[in-house]
Amino acid sequence: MITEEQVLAWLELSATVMAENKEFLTDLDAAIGDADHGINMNRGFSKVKDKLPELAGKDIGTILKTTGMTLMSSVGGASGPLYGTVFMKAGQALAGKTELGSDDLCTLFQSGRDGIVQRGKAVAGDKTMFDVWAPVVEVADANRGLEPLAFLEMCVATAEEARDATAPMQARKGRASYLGERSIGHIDPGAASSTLLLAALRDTIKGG
Amino acid sequence: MITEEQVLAWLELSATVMAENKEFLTDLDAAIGDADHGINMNRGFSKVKDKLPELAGKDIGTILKTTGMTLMSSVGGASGPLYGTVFMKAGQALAGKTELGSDDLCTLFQSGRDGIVQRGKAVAGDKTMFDVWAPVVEVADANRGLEPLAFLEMCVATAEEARDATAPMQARKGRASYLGERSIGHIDPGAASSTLLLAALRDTIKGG
Amino acid sequence: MKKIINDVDRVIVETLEGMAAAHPELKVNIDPHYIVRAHKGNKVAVISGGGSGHEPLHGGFVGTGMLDGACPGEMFTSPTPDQMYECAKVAESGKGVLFLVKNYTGDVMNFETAVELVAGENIAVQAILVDDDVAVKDSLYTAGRRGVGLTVLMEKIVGAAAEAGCDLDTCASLARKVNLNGRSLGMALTSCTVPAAGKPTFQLADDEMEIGIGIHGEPGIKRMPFKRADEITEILTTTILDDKGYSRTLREWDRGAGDWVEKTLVDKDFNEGDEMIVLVNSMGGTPLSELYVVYRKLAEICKGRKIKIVRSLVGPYITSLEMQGFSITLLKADAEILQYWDAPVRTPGLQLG
Amino acid sequence: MKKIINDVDRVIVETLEGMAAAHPELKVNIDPHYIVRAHKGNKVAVISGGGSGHEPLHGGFVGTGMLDGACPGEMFTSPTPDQMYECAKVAESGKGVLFLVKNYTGDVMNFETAVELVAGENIAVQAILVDDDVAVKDSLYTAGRRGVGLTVLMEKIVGAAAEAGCDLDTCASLARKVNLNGRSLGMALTSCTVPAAGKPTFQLADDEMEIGIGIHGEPGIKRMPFKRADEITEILTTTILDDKGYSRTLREWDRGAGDWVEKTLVDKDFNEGDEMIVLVNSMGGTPLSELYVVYRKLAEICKGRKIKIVRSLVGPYITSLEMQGFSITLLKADAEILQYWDAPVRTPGLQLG
Ligand SMILES: Nc1ncnc2c1ncn2[C@@H]1O[C@H](COP(=O)(O)OP(=O)(O)O)[C@@H](O)[C@H]1O
Ligand SMILES: Nc1ncnc2c1ncn2[C@@H]1O[C@H](COP(=O)(O)OP(=O)(O)O)[C@@H](O)[C@H]1O
Ligand SMILES: [Mg+2]
Ligand SMILES: [Mg+2]
Ligand SMILES: [Mg+2]
Ligand SMILES: [Mg+2]
Repeated sequence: MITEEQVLAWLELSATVMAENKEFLTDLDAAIGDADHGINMNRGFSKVKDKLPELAGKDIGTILKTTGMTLMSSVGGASGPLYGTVFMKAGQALAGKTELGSDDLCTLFQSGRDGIVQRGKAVAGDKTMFDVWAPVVEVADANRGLEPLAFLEMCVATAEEARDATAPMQARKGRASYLGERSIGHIDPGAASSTLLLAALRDTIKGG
Repeated sequence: MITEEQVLAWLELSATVMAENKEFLTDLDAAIGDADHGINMNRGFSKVKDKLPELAGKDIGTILKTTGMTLMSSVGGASGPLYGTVFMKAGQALAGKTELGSDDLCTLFQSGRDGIVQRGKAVAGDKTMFDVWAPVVEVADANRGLEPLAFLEMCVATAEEARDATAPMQARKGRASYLGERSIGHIDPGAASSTLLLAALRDTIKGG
Repeated sequence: MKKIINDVDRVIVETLEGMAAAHPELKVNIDPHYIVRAHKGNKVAVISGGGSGHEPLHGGFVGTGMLDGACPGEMFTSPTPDQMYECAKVAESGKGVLFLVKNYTGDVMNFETAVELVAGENIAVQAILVDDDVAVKDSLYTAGRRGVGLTVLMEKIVGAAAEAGCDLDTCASLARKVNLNGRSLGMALTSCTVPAAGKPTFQLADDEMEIGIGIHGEPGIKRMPFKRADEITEILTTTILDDKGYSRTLREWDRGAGDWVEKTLVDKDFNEGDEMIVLVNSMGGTPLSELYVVYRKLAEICKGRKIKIVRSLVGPYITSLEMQGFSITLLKADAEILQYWDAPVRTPGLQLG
Repeated sequence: MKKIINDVDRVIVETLEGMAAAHPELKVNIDPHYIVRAHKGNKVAVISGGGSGHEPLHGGFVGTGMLDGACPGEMFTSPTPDQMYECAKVAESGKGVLFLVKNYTGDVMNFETAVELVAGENIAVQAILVDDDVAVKDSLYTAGRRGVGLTVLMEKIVGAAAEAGCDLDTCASLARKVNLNGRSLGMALTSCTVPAAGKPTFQLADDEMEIGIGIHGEPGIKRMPFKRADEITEILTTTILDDKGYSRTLREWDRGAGDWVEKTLVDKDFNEGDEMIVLVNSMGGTPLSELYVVYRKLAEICKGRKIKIVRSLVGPYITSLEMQGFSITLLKADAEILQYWDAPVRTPGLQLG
């Protein structure tokens, strides 16, 4: 089971990962967007990190909801409302929880994906973060029986594949859609940041 | 003796020379000024060239005065009023002449130099076109006895030396003066264009 | 990267602090970022916002006859709903709030959340989108046309209407009309550099230009060999004039139902005899002299097409930092639009009348 | 070189043609180049001019409350006496002509010739120099201080006085007073490119800046490692504030004698308690946001020195094509200067009040 401390550790690690990948994500966004995705994610998660001390001891639902609200009011751009909604919806769905099993992670991913659809109206193949969340939800659903770490290893592997699979797509949503065919050949920045978040969760559990 | 046709030929050759040296003079001006001297001289002398047909048959004084007025109203910057005055004063001094001997050339140079002083108040060593005109006037004065071509060869040699001697000077007049010590080490653009004008006169006489 | 800044993370705060110092007629709030008039009017509050880096848009357009509030986001990044909410609460005076929103995924999503928050306080609120960039051809396979130069004209005209005492619905209708009657297209000679990114967003060779750029330093729709001003102006102007029947489905807020409704709206065509308000806009690094070279050709083309330019604006109004390039906006004007265009405006970034 | 132009030799003509098309309130003459108001006033004609490339200066400042005429020269090159003469003849209405001249060898020599020509027609005429650039230390071993940012403020203030009906001598005295009470200093991050030259006038490395530049793309007085905005602003502001007792001998026209007289004039010191009008000016390519970062620090320094900024202007007003950089101008204001500063002005490049 994943504890409330591990959730906090995940968010802390996410902040580190976003800082480390600020340039990587920004470069992806420079190719087909406006060169700010890494900057946005880093700004948001460093605000989340600032909030973590006061979240210690709170239930996981509250932690995720607060994270969502923090992202909503600090990231801006397209990814702010999207990730904000992901975490707020997940927080609502996991309200009161103090530990998470693989089933709960399924719930987390599902409500996150649904939040993305509700806000962004993305469908498969639009070349957005949805193209990572959708297959992850499917694989997660099919592997509810696994232990959290093994379960997460599967999810991350799926996410990485899905992230890379956004490269050949032509964007139909967000800023990259303006580029038409010129968006082909580049990984979607939001798909990349979503994969980083999942990998950070996996690494948190792996680490202890 | 230098004929009225040769004076016209000189002005025509000067236009060619200024066109050919547009970049050279502009580069000199870029180093210690505002990168326009070649452009200015070329603009002015191409206007003078346009005027030449209607000057055929006029006396040399009129030709030089018209040249001065044309330069005055087309060159602009510092060199416009300076060269404008040079030619207008020379035209006044040589009013009615239809051919020029070495004595007349002395008069031309002297009135040109005096025009520069009147307008620009330059003194020796200020690093301006005056630093070419002043020694040329002296050498010309001392060699009144020579044939025009030999006389001009001496004048041009003096001008070339005087032009190069502006390089080590620190500018005290015009735009280059703002640079203070940084003006040292560069030839003065106006000194260079003045030398080109003299050389064009020599080449005209040499050519026929 | 050389920029006149102190710290890439403080550029926006320090810009706001500078604006506050220079303009006592504005009230600049730092946390969260928003700008309102120091003396609020008893009128519909017209509020806009968007990423920073487009100055004078939007903050420079707060003042009599134009905006009541502006919400600057991070550089080229939509502001967040909390800013918009706070700004609206401070600026509104019981006559309702009108958000003017440039059509970008991020801006739309954040402003929609703000509308919901403001409506939750029982304040009458509406959000009208501006999507005028004809570089984007369809709205089916893209996020739809971007909001670019027309935003300036919309803020001026709708701001004047609100100043004149028009109610929320009238202001919203006018904004919608301006949007359906205006089109823009832009081009770039160079990219700009986002401070936090530290290097140019894209690279253009010495003989290349980019047509159909947005305003966020993003690449455009077509890279071309660099051409003479007249040819570039001809490409932009004829593309704008010939653009027909763009249709899109946008969401507007239904105050009665307290929910979003979809509206399908179609642009009005430009025709012979039309009267136009024109904006020739610098992307930041293009000098005024070059804008006039463009205007010259634009006026010639319009004349040839029997289109009458009745008002014009030439200068840097909606920029992309130091990007070199320009955009052209044409807005078909009727009596109502002209009346509000001619009304006086006093803001740091635009004074007319 | 990428510029939005057609032909390096036609940039200025086409800019003028564009201005003519965009501004029916101006009368633009092409041969020779000058710009006057379409409807001339019955007042002292205030005329300025200088090299092109500084837009909106000077042509953009022709209009009610500012200039009556402007003479644009070639790029960064003084205009010629015939232009000034023609412009004066068209603009004057029997109340005399005041030329406002930036102190550069070329401008001074050409305007002096113009004064002589205009005086020859029995028109009352005067020329007042503006030489405010504290980068130039002495007038003995140089051509004297250059006319830079203060020119904008002088044209505004003297233009307002002329509009209010002041006579030629009063306008000239006011111009002289503005000049002795104002100082400027500028800096550049990049050079600009003169179209006909085709390449940047100077080169600055990625970690270098130039302090004390003029407005013609010429190098400055000092090359330095590139610094933060606050440090640059501090260097410029304190150099301006601490500058004392600059003295120079200038020529003015003696109408009685019909000849030039020399006047030795000394700048007024800046002191605690002074009230200032401030201009933070972009050299063309520096975005407005960065100017506000500068303004923020400038306001802080002035506050610390007990100097009160009473009015300010922030934006691109006297530029060097697309050069990146900025300049700061401080003008000590008294009641007369403030009165005319606050008077309304309506020109393409400046509208206030
Ligand atoms: N309509 C949408 N639905 C889902 N995801 C989207 C949508 N639009 C954009 N995105 C995601 O947002 C990412 C861009 O985020 P970011 O660069 O931070 O914002 P912006 O595009 O406003 O600059 C894209 O890479 C994409 O994954
Ligand atoms: N006061 C002066 N007296 C004599 N010559 C001068 C003076 N000032 C400038 N010059 C000459 O003018 C030249 C510069 O001319 P030009 O570049 O065409 O004009 P500007 O300096 O106005 O750009 C200098 O190289 C110098 O020879
Ligand atoms: Mg982005
Ligand atoms: Mg020069
Ligand atoms: Mg963005
Ligand atoms: Mg010059």
